[in-house]
Amino acid sequence: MTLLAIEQMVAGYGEIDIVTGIDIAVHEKEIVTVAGTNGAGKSTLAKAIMGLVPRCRGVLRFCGEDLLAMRPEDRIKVGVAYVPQVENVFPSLTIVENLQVVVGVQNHAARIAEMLDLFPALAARRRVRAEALSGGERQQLAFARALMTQPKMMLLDEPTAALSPNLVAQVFDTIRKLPAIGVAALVIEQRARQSLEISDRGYVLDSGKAVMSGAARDLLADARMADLYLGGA
Amino acid sequence: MNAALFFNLLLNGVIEGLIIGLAALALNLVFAVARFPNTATGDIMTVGAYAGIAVQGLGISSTVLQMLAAVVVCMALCVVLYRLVFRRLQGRSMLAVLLASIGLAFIIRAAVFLIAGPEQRVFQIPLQRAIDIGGVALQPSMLWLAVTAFGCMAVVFAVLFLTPIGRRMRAVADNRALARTSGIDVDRVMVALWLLTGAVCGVAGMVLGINTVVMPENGWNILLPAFAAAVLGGVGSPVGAIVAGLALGIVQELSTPFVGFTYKIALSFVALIVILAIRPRGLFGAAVKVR
Amino acid sequence: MSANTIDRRRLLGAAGTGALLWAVGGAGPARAGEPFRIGALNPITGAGSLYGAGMQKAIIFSAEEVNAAGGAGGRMLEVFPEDSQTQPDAGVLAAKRLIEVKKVHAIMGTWSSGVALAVMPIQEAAGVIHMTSAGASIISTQDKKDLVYRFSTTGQRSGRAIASILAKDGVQRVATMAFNNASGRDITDGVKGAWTEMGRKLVAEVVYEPNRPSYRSELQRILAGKPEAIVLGAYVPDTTIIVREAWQLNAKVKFIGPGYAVSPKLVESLGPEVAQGLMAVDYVSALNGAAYTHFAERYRKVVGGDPADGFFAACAYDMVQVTALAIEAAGGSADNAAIAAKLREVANPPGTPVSSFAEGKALLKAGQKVNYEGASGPLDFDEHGDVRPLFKLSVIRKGQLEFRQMLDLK
Amino acid sequence: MLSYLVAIAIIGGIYSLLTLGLNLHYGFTGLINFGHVGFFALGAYASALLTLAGLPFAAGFAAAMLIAALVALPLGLLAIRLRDDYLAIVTLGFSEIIRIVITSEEWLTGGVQGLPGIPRPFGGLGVGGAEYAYLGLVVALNGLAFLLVHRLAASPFGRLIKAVRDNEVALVSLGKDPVGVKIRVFMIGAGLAGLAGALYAHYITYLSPEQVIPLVTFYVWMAMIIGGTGRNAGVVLGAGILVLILEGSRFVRDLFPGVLDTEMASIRLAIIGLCLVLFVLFRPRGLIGDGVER
Repeated sequence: MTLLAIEQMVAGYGEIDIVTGIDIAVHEKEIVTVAGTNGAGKSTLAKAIMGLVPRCRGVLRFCGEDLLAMRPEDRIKVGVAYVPQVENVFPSLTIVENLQVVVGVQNHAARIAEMLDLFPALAARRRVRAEALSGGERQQLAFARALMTQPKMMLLDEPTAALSPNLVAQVFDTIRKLPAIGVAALVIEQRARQSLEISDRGYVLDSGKAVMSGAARDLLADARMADLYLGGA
Repeated sequence: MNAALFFNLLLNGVIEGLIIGLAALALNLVFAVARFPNTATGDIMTVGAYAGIAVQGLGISSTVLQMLAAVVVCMALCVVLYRLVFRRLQGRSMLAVLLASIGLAFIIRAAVFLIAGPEQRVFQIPLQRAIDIGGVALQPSMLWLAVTAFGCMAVVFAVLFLTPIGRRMRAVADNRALARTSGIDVDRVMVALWLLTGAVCGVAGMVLGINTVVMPENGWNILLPAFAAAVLGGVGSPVGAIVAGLALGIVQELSTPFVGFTYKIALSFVALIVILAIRPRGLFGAAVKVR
Repeated sequence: MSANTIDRRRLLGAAGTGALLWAVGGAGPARAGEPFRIGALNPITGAGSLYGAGMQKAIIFSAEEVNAAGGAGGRMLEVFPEDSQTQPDAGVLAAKRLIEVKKVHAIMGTWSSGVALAVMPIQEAAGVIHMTSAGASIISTQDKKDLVYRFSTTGQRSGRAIASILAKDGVQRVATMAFNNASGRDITDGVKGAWTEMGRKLVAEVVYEPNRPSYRSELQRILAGKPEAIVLGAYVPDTTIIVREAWQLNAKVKFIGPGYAVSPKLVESLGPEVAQGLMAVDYVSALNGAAYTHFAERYRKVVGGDPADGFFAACAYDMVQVTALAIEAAGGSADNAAIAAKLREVANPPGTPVSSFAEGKALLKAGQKVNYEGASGPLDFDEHGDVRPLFKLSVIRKGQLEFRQMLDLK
Repeated sequence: MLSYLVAIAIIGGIYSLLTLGLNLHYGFTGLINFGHVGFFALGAYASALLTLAGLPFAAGFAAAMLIAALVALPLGLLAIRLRDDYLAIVTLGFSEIIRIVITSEEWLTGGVQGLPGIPRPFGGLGVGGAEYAYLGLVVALNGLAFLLVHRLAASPFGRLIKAVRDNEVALVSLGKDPVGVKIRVFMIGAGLAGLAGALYAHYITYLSPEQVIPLVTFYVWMAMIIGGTGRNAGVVLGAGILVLILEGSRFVRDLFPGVLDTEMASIRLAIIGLCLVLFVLFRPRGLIGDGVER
């Protein structure tokens, strides 16, 4: 079943279109990578899906529902959760508060307990303010916060940016396990190779458009892809 | 400075400080969540005091009921201001909102002048004599002032830190976009914030009115020291607001034997400038990012 | 005067409906000369707004009376109201407009020293008469052309009056508390000056900044000097707070202040118990004079409220009356300087005391000398164009401001 | 009539100079200064005191600019370290400190009694002539300030200013010093306010602390918002509209005699407030501004 369906989406700020006509689909329990260089429009794509970009048109559906007609705060109710690239936790709230504050959760206490089980590092510091957490802990908290609503899909904007290499592996490991708990993931990543390695499918963005797409395997094998976007890593 | 004088000045500082602190508390809330110095705070307080006076004019002499009226009127006014102006300015620069709040302050004050006239009003509250303990004048009404101020602080603290809506307010204060994508209805949070702010303004206006006289410029006159206290107290800290208000009040009064009575009012600004020069985030300020 | 009741009622009606520009004669002959144009430059808004409207209305009804009596020297009076906003720059612009656009012959009723001083260079240059109730002493010496006349007195003199009352009452220990502005400081400076001349010292003095939530520290500083009396150079709001706090502090001390602060409004604010015994010193208003009685009656009708609050309105009323007398005495074709030169002649002794323009006009026509005794006082101008004021002392008893005595301060 | 218009034009010119200074602060560097009246007061008193002491007008004017600019230096150094909202409050507090010092230091400033009899230039030209000459001076100084700001904007220094405004981070990476640039602009803007103060002092001839209240700052902000930030012509237009609002009430009184009287001050205040709110809401670029808003 198709969760996210984006067709011919155009989005941007002010007079300028950053995303200039994109088609993307994410199916149930699927990991999809969106790769692309700096300035290709990756972050704008993510923000547009969440309704944080002033202008956005085209088709944007989730589970058949029109996201464009919804306010940002309503979009998570249809089953999409978002982890922004930076500032993805509430720094002055404690870990528990960061989880409590999420709206649309059936049984907060139980769900928080589940999350703390899932991320044991957080459990030990549940009363600590998020601003005191390490980069890795923050990322875990951000994941936990996003998972609170039991989303059908996680939208991850560069989840490994500014993390140390061993943490990067950890994050990808976490993402890889998502389908097992029934969650699809749309991963926006600059580390395209690593991301594609755990993905089912992928898209490559350039100047606001998807220039390549296909199964992750095929993309990894594509010579042009390797040249332009995968680099040596 | 002998001991009696010292304690008298200290107590006077506490009285002034609590009044300033209450106004700072109202400023602080908006400062933290809506992220601008709300210049209209003082004039909203004035409206509250006049609401209390109006209730008194109906023959109701209960201060509690008068204060209730002040609180309700200020809450309504704040929500109206939010709906009409501040909500439309979401996403605009801090300066834009600040300027709009100055404009609103002017409009509110003009309206108070036009409706109530320039003459002073007073709350008819039976006065009590101070109790003299070794030359130190203890004012029974001080107790009420302290109870009110700390009560207000406790309520605001409780709302912010112990209730879901308070948690959401803090979340919005931290990161509005993230709050929205966490499913928080920012508009409802802001309405709640303005209701809370209005309630504090109502209490602060009444407290100021009871301790002084009620005039159209009352609230405006207390705005600058309240700003100083709000900044020193640190954004988003109700305890900080009251404590900074108290600190400024006490420092100001204790300074009078040395700097005299005209320079004492410059002291809160000097303190503000000196402290910000050393700690650009304020005395109790958390690590709020420069936007 | 008594013959004019019908006219007066008609005129009152007109004033009540807000006819600000008044140039129509009542029962007199047609205009004989150019109208004498008066700029009523009053503090309608700003710090002086409590007085401005009353002053302006008094100028207007005073002019109406003159016109009803047939005008002065064959000239009708025309009033052009303006608002000084109690701000020097606004006052300057208003004065410019009055002088240049309205071509006024006199500016009447400036109230704050700032406005009066800022207007003076313009008005002196244009050769326009300027009548003021501002308090600053320097106004007297800045007036080089003898065109400026002051109908109230300096705060200093009020202070001296207060000092003399206290001395007469046998008070030894006196302290002062002043609102930090020119009027507040003037009063306490006057007290200090007079007290020092008597070879005494104030036991304490404090200058405070206004608009504070409390004046307790200031008060305790004063009370530490154990004064028998505290002289306030203050306004109603701060006096309310100070007296209330003094009562709470159990201070056994007399308060004495200017009449505009120790007023019925203050009593209303404090309640009779706390207000008991407060003393007010006021430049009056010649309470017993015919001019005052007449003025007070019209003031109640036109402005409303108690003329006891309206000393400055009484001054404003007198400004027009005495100017009209001077015009009458100088003749219809006299210029401003000639009219100004006649002011002392019609206002000071010798001469038959008169209480209105109408009364004086008849005597002047008969070739007699007159001495206008105004609503605001006997109105005798000294060499600076300042009047020697009358003061009254009132005391609050059982919630009423009771008149105690008049003081003629030399 | 003409002379009255000249007077209005002079006051308008003084506000225009103040607004030019503020525009330099905000429009060109983004520094939010709510203490503008403090610089105005410094300039006014400096020039008044020096000329009262017998120095020539030129010295007074120069000192007015200099002292305002010098005082702006430490304030600017503090300002650049602060968040916008704190800066607004600190500068507001600064102008209050200046006012309180003026109030308290009677030996120098006359305190609350004020400074009367401040000399007026062009006395030799007769009454009317002096007025026109003064207007000429105000216009000329406005023109010079206009040119100065214009030249600043066009100079390499000005491009630096623009760069500071648009992208501070990029500038730092280029090795330029945005702090130094901002401070210098802050000082120049303050100097213009000081000059406006001197012009005011010598025109009104009387100064008191009541004339240097924060309201003046708010007026100037309003002028800038109405006219539009970043563009000098907009600034002058805004100052003109401000004086029109302030002075226009006299004509309203003529049109509706007796109706408004004491309410006029409130109505004036409400109109200014309404202008601020409406322009911020619906016309943030002002009438002819460049619309840069941070």
